[in-house]
Amino acid sequence: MQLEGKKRIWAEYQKDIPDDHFFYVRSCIRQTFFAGSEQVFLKIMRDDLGKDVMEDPRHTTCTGIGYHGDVVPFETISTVVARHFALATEAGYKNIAISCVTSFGIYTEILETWKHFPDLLAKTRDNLFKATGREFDLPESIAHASDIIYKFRDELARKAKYQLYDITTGKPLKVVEHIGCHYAKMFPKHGIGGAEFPHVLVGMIESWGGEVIDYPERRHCCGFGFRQYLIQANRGYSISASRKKFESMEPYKPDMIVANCPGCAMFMDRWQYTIKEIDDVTYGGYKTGIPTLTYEEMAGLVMGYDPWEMGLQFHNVQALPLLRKMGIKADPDKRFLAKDGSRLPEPANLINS
Amino acid sequence: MTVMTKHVIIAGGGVAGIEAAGVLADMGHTVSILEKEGNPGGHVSKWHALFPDRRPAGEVTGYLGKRIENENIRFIAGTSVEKIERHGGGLTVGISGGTTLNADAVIVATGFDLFDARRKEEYGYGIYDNVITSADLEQMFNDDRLLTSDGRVPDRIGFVHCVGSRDEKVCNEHCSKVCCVTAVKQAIEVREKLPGCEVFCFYMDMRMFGPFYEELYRESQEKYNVNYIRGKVSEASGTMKKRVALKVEDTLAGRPLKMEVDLLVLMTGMEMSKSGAKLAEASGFATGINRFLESTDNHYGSNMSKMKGVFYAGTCTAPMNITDTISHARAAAVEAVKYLSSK
Amino acid sequence: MNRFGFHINKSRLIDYDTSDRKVRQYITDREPSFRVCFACGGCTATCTAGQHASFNLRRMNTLIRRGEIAPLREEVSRCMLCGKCQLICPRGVNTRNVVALAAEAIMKYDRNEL
Amino acid sequence: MEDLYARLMTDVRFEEGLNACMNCGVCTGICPAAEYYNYDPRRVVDLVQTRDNNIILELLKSETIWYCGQCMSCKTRCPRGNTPGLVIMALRKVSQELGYFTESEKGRQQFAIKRTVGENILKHGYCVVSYDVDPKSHPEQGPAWEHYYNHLEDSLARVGGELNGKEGPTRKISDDVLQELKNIFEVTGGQDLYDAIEEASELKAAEMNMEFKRAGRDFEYFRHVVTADNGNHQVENEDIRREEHAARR
Repeated sequence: MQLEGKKRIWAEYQKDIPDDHFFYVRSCIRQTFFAGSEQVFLKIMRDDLGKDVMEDPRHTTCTGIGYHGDVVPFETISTVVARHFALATEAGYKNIAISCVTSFGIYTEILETWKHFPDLLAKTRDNLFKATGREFDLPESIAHASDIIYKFRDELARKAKYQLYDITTGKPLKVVEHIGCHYAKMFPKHGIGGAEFPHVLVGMIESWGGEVIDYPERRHCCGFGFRQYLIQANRGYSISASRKKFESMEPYKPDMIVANCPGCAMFMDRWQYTIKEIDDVTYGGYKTGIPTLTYEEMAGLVMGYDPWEMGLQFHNVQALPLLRKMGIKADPDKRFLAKDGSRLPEPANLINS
Repeated sequence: MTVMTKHVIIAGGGVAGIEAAGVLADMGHTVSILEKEGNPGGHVSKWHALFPDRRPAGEVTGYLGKRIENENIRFIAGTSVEKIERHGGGLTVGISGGTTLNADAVIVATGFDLFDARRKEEYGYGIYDNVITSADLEQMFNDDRLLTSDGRVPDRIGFVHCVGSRDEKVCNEHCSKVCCVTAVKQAIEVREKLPGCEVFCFYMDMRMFGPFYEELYRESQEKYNVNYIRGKVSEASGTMKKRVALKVEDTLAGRPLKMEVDLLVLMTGMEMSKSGAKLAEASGFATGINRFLESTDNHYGSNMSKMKGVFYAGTCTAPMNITDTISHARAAAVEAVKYLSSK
Repeated sequence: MNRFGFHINKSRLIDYDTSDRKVRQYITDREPSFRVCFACGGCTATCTAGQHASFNLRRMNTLIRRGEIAPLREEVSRCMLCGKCQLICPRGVNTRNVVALAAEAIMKYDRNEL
Repeated sequence: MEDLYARLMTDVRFEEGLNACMNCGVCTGICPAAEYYNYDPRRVVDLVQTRDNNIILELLKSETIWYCGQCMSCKTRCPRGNTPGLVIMALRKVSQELGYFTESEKGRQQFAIKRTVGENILKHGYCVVSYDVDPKSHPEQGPAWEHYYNHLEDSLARVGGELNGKEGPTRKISDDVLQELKNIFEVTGGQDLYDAIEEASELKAAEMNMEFKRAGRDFEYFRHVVTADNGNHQVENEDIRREEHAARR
């Protein structure tokens, strides 16, 4: 592989990400399954980088899963997103930071559509006013939250406590990066690095000392497929797509998978468990599963946040061996605690526990 | 009849430029060929063999070499035409370096550029070692070294048609015409050199437009067992063993197909040359939506520009094979002579 | 059904790296004209069996070339060997013989004789 | 018959998603659905571009249009600038508006998506909420989720959240806000689509002699649409299968 070729592409697809003052919108899937990730993103932004991130508790889902599950019309989701723009406008914010990749794709699709069909923008303004009495300015920028961490990756690297580095072997960790399909496949110019060789996670991994694996199924979808997961009878589609990826990445012996899309991170963790149950197959160099992290969790580890306060224990593939490699001391007994600090029973059948 | 000697400048010293110069010189005119590269011949000088008869490309470059050995032709290498302007009865030609020359007529023969395959990012040219272009393969034939980047004799080679052609994603909606038959020719050459190597062409339509092209296509199947899969390759990835993994739909089977190859050859198409585009912009020449020069009429004015005394020859107007380029250049020369004698 | 209520799906991909091209080889060795088919579909358009059943010779030829033989077993039995396709084939493929050979090859394949 | 093509053309996604297809197959080559279902997005676009209303009607009633997972990988590479995924979205919308979705097993599943994700949006302000992902109906979520779910408050507190809190992850969305969402759904046709799905599903349940309730998820028709799998979705040649099926009867 020739790195120069990739660098040329990366240089072509850069976008302006604002320096400060973000209006943050949460993700259905991320706040449900990786609530700790959203929290650590805010901590890194506010405490480590000193940025102003506004969160208005009145914001909601963008309805994206409903939209791509085909029960929510385009006119409806446009208006829900317009309501978020209205909240940002009211609070004086012009930069939207989006937790979810599906939402990011939708925001982009809506803004692009309004660009080409101004009458639909007018209609949406009308609808929003009728429904809520709210009005809005178009945002000056929208960024996926991973774009923002990417922008500050070198600053974070300078402040980092740990590296993506195996202290037991002295070699960089081998990381599989997985980009959510809706990050750049629909609008390549809105993704850092474009659709074919996205740089958003590669940049973080390399800045923080890791080595990226480029494997044949790198660009394949995790298999969420909206209705293909939401409905039990369809889940064979979803798990099969993830399995295809695991089989393709396995020979490269990755130390971990990292994703910028909450759905992908969730599925690539969950399906490893289900495949083990159905087919008795585990992936990973030593048949121990491949820990699958959100990019916030990866950033949090590097910045020295407590893995259990980020929720790493709530993954089916436990990250203990990974933490040992990185030299992070984390007490496995403190993973599952109640509010009062007492130990809760450890779930059975976790991988790598 | 006495011929009044006139000075004609030709922008470009490839097939079209040289042939037009040859015709004009034969008729007694003084011709200056301005070629931006160091040598005459254009793209064909880098090619190994030509379709459909697979004669050595050297025979055509040899012919072109002889054609410019004419006392009426001055070949000026390393110089490009930047701008053409009409002043009264004549033309002034701005050339690289800032000098201007006068001419009675100008033939634009700035040719084409091969599509930069790196722009089709999904095929990984310039990233994955064993993804090459059709031009790279000709070079391998010239060097008589048909090996992968890591020195293996390939067991399987794939050819991807329409790379940079018929593709709005790279702003080229046109067909480049010659790539289909080039792929057939190259596939046969591979099979001759490496009888153990399987060859696959991934195509959307087989556009065998010239004499003996369809016959060559049939021969490639019948005699050389070349395989054809109807489907545009969706994606190429590097594998651990430095092979190239392909995803494509076999549209005739109606199912997705996956295959690894040792070498992937991208059939890069023709684009308006960058130098030609610059010249067109500076001189106010019209270009079509395909960005090639737009002549005054598609059917009976394909050599004619809107600027009096300026004529077009060859692939600066559209993708063409060598046969058609030579005919088109001769026609441009005839139009120029007609113009000069009427002055 | 397992406790999850779904199965891991089988792939419908034609995986050319693992597919078995013995049937193709058998036919090509005995009927070299098989190679020159360019998938115009003339055979399928004129096919008598194709009027009444979903028999598609053009597609069957493609599948044989790719080494996809599973669908072949059903397909070959549908042809009535009337030979109309051969009259129409612009490349002169002996289509009738191709079908006969395909039936023969699949039989041998199933008996491990290929 | 209504001009279905004209109706599709009123959807901006259809207008954007369909230019002239040249059947190159670049979409199918990377389509995750094409690998696991008898599905070929190229063919869907080719059928739609015939503008033949009978063909479009067949599609609206078919299983085919429900196989796509909307990853939108098809948009990146189409050399003619089509997006089969957007064409599918437009077809699905019309199929639901006109009630044809209940004609196919995969289409009938829309009812369950409406009753889960659809209702979560208006009830909780999010498509997915932690307390609704019951490990019993989601065994594939595995032991980590089961633990999280069973100790929701403890687990959330551990990562800095509060269940039904005032702010942060999985906060309670206030009634005012939910009212705004409901208004938006009323004004923009979202509620109409929900109603169309309900109405056609109730009719279908009656036709299939299945128990149906106007709320909740604990009844036969809901369970049926979530779990039913006739096993034909991967079959190589649907036509052959249909024919055989008829012959056996």
